[in-house]
Amino acid sequence: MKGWRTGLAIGLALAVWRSSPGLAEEASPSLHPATEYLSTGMKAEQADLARNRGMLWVDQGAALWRQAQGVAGKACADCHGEAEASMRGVAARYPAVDATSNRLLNLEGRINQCRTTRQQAQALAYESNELLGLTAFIAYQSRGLPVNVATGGPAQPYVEAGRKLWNERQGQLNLACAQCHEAKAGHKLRGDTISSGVGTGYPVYRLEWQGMGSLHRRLRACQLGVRAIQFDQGAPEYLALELYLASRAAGLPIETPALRR
Amino acid sequence: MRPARIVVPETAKVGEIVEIKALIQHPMVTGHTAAGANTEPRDIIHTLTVTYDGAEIFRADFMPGIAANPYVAFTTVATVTGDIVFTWTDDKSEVTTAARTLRVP
Amino acid sequence: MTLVRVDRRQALATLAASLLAPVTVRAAESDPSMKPPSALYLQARTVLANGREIRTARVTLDLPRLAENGNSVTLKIDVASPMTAADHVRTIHILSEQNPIATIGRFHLTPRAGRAFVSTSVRLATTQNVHAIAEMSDGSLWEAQAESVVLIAACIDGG
Amino acid sequence: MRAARKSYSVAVPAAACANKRRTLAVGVLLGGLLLPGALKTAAAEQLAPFEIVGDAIPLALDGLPGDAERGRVIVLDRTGGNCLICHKVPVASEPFQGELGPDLAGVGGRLTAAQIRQRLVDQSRLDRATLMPPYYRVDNLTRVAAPFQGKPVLNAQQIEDVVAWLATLKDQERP
Repeated sequence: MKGWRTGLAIGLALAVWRSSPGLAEEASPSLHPATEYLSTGMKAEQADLARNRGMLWVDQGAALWRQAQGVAGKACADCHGEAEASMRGVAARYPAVDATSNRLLNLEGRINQCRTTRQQAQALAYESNELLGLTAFIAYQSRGLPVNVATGGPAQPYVEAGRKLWNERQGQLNLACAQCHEAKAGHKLRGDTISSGVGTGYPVYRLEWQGMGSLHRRLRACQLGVRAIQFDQGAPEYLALELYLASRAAGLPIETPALRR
Repeated sequence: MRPARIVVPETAKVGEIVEIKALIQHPMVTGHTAAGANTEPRDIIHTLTVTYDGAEIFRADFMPGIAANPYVAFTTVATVTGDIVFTWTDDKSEVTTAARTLRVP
Repeated sequence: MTLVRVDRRQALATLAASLLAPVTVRAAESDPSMKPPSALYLQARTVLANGREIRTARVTLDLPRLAENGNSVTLKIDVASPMTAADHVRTIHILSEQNPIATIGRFHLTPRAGRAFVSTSVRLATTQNVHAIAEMSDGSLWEAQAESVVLIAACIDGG
Repeated sequence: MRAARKSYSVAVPAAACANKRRTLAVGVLLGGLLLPGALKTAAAEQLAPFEIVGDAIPLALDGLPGDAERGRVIVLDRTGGNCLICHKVPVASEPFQGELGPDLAGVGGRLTAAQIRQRLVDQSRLDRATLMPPYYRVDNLTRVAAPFQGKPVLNAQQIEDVVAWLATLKDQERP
């Protein structure tokens, strides 16, 4: 009996270790990337970049990175060079407070800020293939790197606002995010498994959507589920929540483009 | 032209069986819903043909039961250095082609 | 250090719970919700057979027992065939017992494939049997079927 | 069995207190109903008054008789009660039942209809931290989406139907 238990423990330890090679020691051990709640088939599909459909958007982003945009006629690559080098680790630090505007920006916001101020181009619409593509392409450069957002200084009030929203009951069903995604992560909602609320794979290819989508689109789906008023993509509430989610997920690896149910 | 992604080994020996995987961005609109009410007319990729060095090696007829952003994998025997060319055609007669070269030294 | 060990153990317990979960699913699988094959499926099968016998052998259909979302279920089909000019698989048909359209796709192979293999992702409207039927160069038909329990059906938008 | 009962009776005094306030509030709002031109969408006007005694609501909402067969449909329906997202019921034809709430097999043996009614109406009065949504409450909620504003998850008749079906689940055994 004891031998069996030890064997199981070793097997599970290997499973944990193998499935999350980027898991840093400081990561909260009760949090799991949603990938760990996927079937072996979906895990394999996420890992195999020849089958991971999110790569169709990453490719689009790569093409856009090199295309001249806007009145300035500049491509991202004209200032930032090869994304493989210049964008490595960037997504792991977002959302972040922008020093010049003192606003909290996520990756999508940062891309659009660059477009409007540097490229003098129109901001890309949330959930457009272009913005999803560029965001996924940039986040992909941090694949496997640990989430490492700044939570102190100017970021602190945003973290607090996000935490408040996370813990606030809302909607006709009167549920807070934390009630399910903290206390009940890993449990089943009918056939589905409740995740730890870790947004480390976004933008993700979600089977439910049959396409790519942003974290904010996913948050809207959550609010729909509890019958609450949905915020718009890019809303300050979601930005703060995104930062809080990232602060909880500190040390977990970026998985973009992840595959989700 | 839609975003497409073909994965083929860079090189192969003569006679080697190689696996080819491909993806294309397409919503594969079925034209029906669970309730049976038509919302959007059907728009799917209905045909995929693949040639290798000019000769057809694979063809697929897709129906609405093929998942969005269709994925397909199959094998071929490496013969000569040549292009593997994918051609997808949808209900709106939109054609996307993409190619990869298989080098057979 | 001790703290880290305790936390690891908790993480393992959580993971163990998630690993054990599929076992309960399997218990529900002797599936009372399985419906008989649709008339559409039976008709498509009859048209495909065109009077020929369909024998259960030579085909392997690898389909997940549990499909997390019916919008995309990846399957693999292998057929035992020498794939020579004289003896090869001409077409692999995928048929669904419960989808609104029984035929999911047809894949046409040539001896140049080397191996009778195809993989794709399909939509499944509900828990059901899927059939892979191989049509050989001599006109004979061979099949395999597999059941997939669909957690979330295709065509339902949960937002 | 005893343990289950005990966990349900934790916050009874507080619940009884809250009840008095509630009854008053409902009374005031019902008074509003009589005013000419009262808006149909006004929050609590759809709610029947009820009285909590201990951990139970002894009287049927609006005095309506429940229909167990209709209640069964509401429990199983994803767009109705959607109870199976969290609970198991002794219905073998329903795959993938939930596991967050108590198993409802035998609930009719463990609890009276009056106790079941209270747990459906607003379990948070007994257990502040509960995951169980309030199925018959429209006040003190945050950011309710427009289609659901001022409406309980289930109406009085539906609550009574569900109570009626759950009360029939006396057997702990699952089929």
